[in-house]
Amino acid sequence: MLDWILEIFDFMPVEASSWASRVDYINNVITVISVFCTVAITFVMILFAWKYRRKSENQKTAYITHNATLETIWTIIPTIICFVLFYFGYTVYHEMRNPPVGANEVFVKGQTWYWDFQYANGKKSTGELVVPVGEPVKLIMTSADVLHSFFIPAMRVKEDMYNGNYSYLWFTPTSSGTFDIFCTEYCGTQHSGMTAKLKVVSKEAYNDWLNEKKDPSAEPVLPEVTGKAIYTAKCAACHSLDGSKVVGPSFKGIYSGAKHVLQDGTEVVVDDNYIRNSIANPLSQIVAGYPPVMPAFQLSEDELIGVISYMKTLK
Amino acid sequence: MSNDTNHHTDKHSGDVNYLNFEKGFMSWWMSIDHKRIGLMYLVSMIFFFAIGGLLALVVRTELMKRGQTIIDNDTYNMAFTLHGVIMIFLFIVPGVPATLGNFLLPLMIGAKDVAFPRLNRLSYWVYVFGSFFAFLAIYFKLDTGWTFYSPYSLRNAPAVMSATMAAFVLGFASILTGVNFLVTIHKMRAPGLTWDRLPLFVWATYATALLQVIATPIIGITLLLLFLENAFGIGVFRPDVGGDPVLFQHLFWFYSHPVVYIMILPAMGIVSEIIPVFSRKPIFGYKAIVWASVGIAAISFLVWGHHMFVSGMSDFVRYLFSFLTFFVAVPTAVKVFNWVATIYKGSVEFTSPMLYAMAFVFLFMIAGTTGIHLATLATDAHYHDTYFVVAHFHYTIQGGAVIGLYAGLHFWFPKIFGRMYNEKFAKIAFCLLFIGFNGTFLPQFVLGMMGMPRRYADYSTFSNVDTFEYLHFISTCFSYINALGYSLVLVNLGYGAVKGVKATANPYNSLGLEWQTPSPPPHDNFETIPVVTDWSYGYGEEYSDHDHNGNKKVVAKPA
Amino acid sequence: MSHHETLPAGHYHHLEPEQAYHSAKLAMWIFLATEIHLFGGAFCAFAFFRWRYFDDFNHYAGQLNWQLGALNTLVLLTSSWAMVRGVDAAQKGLNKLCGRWLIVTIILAFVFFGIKAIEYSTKLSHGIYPSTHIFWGLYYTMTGIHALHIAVGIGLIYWLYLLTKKERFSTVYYTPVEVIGLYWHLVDVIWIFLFPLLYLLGGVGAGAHH
Amino acid sequence: MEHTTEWKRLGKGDLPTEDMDTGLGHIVPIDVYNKVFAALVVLTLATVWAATLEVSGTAHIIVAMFIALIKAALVYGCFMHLLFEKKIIWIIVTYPLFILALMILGTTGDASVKRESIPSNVEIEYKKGKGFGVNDEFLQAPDVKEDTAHSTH
Repeated sequence: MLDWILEIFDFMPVEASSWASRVDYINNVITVISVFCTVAITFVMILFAWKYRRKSENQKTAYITHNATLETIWTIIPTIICFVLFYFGYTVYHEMRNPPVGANEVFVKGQTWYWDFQYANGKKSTGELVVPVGEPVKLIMTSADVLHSFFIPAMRVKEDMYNGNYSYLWFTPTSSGTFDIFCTEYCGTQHSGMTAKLKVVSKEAYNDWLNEKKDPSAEPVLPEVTGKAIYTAKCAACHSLDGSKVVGPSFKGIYSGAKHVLQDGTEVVVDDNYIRNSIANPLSQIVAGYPPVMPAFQLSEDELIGVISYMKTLK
Repeated sequence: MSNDTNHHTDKHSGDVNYLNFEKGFMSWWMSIDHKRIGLMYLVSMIFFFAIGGLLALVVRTELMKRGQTIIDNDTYNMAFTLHGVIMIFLFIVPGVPATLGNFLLPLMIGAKDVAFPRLNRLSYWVYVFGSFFAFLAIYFKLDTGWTFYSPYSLRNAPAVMSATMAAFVLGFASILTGVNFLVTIHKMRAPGLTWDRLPLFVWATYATALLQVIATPIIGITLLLLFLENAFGIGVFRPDVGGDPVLFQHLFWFYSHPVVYIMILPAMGIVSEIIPVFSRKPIFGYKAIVWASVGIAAISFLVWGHHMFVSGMSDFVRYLFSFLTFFVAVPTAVKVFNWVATIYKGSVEFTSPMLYAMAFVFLFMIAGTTGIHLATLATDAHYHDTYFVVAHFHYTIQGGAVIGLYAGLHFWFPKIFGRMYNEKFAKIAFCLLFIGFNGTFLPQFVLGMMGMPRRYADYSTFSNVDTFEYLHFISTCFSYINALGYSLVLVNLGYGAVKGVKATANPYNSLGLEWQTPSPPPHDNFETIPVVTDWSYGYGEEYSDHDHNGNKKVVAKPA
Repeated sequence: MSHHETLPAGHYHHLEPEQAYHSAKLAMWIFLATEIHLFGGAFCAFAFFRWRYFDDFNHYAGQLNWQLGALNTLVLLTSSWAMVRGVDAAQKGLNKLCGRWLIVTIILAFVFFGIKAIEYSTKLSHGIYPSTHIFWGLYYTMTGIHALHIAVGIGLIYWLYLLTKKERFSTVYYTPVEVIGLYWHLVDVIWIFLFPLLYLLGGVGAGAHH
Repeated sequence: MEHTTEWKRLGKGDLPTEDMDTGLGHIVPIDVYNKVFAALVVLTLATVWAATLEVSGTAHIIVAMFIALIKAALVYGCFMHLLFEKKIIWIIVTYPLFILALMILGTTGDASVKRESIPSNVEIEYKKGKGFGVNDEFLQAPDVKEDTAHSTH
């Protein structure tokens, strides 16, 4: 019967890491104890209140002021429960904080409102973390500016990161699929847009993906495709495509030759080096009426060409 | 409680009392009467409670639907930040101690006024002065969250500087009140009112004053360092010049955990006063509750780390803080058992204060037990900074401290205003409030379990966005009912204060010392200082054959 | 100690004179504890960075002029001693003598300000600002807050001086003098800890580690 | 409205109250003040002299703090009449020390036992914050090239 109830009230996300089931087990143990105590004590309170409700004006009440044995019992029992629950939590968490030696390392950099990943062989990816199923992976994380926190609900892991310090977390994905990654430490306007996807794939798919960049023989990818990928990963959080203002100006019809007034009053027509310049150091060319919050991006030459050609396709 | 003081006829309630012995704004603003200062605190705090509540409704309405519903991200960030700052620094931290504490402490210990009446007036002026800075922070668009975590709080210098100045000045007002109460309780108790006869609300105010005096200066220096960091860039919290944001979190939470006990202890004191009166039974385990109150005040300084389990603290310290945090649950559990044991074999009267007190016990149990999910390290890795935490602390602050404040306002209402509110209307408003509150925050527990992070303006990019939207919608609808419940209660009390039927000096014939003066009490509280000969929870002593110290009664009880 | 002296009107009207005295002292001691916590937070931040950047702090501490610091310590000790003599005079009801000692205390406090001003101006002229390094940030913060407390102290002692002019103190009533004396001694004790921590950090002269 | 001092503090007997507030402050002879003042001056010179010794950095701190504690005890005990005060004042003076110890233990102690996660041998261009110390104790795998970046400056 208990499992049936736990089944209904199981709101935890899918158990996708090695310890997720144990974490959920601990959570269920605590929840059962809590709900039992709350319901029992409330029931007893309401029972007493109703059973001894005031029937006559000077109803005889028992003059009980204290009961030493009862009081010691209900002090010791919660303390024992506390010990037990702490021990449960400690054992699993101890494992969470000690990554195995051979775990493959991925570097994570949180920057205002997007995630950057870099693998051991130097492959970079933005907004998408690909890991092989069944193998432990250790994320070594830092932030380029403010506090961020790397949270994967399905893996039950979370760790803050701040500039000038490396924090780490590790997990072993047990089931493949795509999972959400959130930033849970408040970091400004697009804090709710700072999400990424965790793709858990089979070992082979992971290796192909990892070495994708290495073989030059693959047919050249159209610049607009890489541009679009960069747009969705880095720019979508602040620049929309449908003309609406998110944080920065919208990219709708950006190459239509329309005049834009900058903050310092100069008028400018969008062209290649305007885009190149406002990616490299954006604060020099902020369009009037928009907050100067755009961070600088270091894009390689082919990525820049990709972004520019993608923008040209936007009508 | 010696019975001779009960012969007070009601001749006093009609004529001169602290409300009408002087008229005009200046007589209130310049008053050094602890009762008037308590009332002024109450009015200004209800005003800030309303502003905070409106901001909460804005936040909830934004989250009703996915994507941008009514406001954009920046305004949403401002709304939840100011909701936090106003509710915590301006409403609930001065909360019960400044209003009911100011009003009742001298009455309960048989004094004419607090030890330093002018210091009491100064602390109210400092409180008002501090609130100006809070409005300044609103003007400068503060959007850093009420915790001002650096390095993000170094980006909007004018807003954070005015907000830290507001919190610093309000903290100073809190210290002045704390010092005033400590000296009053130590030095001005009525003759015969020894420490083991002190009412439990006074014990709770004592423990709160201890916390206010010990913890508040630490947030003072932390915010001062943050202020100087923003003003002169001293580099203490800026990581790129070698500073350490985790140091800010340590210093901030070193104050901010004791402050949650400053919020909840007075409410517990109020409940410990109300339950014996309406079950006509002495409080069960008086000494246990006293030790629990002072014990929580002591333990609260050891556990601040559980707010920072994922913030980059070292692993050993995380285990240590998790271990210590579990011991915070024990005193609270003891108190809850004592309250329920008090009702046993009593003669319970379901007046609105009693309903609020019993609701407090139920809601605080949910708050306490969900705290255990957050104290256990394994589950906190999942729950930290999600809506589970939001629901937990709203149950603790709203379900605990605010319901406790409302219980106190209802119970001592005849004493404060000399009139009675409409009892039936109060019960309706209570039910509305209870349903609205639970409806708002139970779905948020579920949201937290599903991993919805805190302070998110928009959840449209999540994988299971439909369930999130469904839960947020329920929570928002109930939050309207919750807001309606709160305002109805205030309307009822406001109307009762002006037009309510006249109340007798002791409508619930409680044995507390504050009920022995006419209500509303005269300017000087007591004509002659009463002599206290017994504790103030002797309900039903006439039926039993031994007194509360357990020794047989010598004098034969009158038939 | 008979109570022949009449209490000035509106003064702790509902407390007995002795009880008012002890209440005021209890309140001031509690307030001093909050002051210790205020400076304690700053010392805690200082200890944290002292531990983390041990060598840098030694290096920067060397640039501080420890002779002026030592002189300042002696000045504050003397003003604390003068304050105690003032309190003693007030306890004996000698208002004129107490006034003179209070003036000595105020003068020494201004001397302290003078020395502090010299130090600050030389540092700033050498281009050492609060933002150059955390050590300097903490140095300016802690000595700044301390100087603020001294300024408040000067104001309070001057108010006391005015009261002695009106012969307000007697063997029965000298509470304000003793209470503000307590505050002044605390400000001195804070400097007693500030001086070695900031100035003599990495040792001076031969014992220095730069 | 003239306040008559109704307030009577009754004696002990059946009405036990807390400490009896009788008598005003304690008067300390003036030469005690002068002796303590002289001692303080001497101790200040002693602190400065101690700073010129050729000892390690931490030894400097311990000696300086020890002398400062003695001076503080002198000022508290004699100048502030703490020696003649009741128990409650002693409690008020001593509990901040525990709070300070807790704070320093919590902040510096936490940082001292923290194990930094260390970047492996891959060349990474993440900017290293100034003063960010990397210790390699955390690393178990022997073959990884140590990325030395001790406390810079």
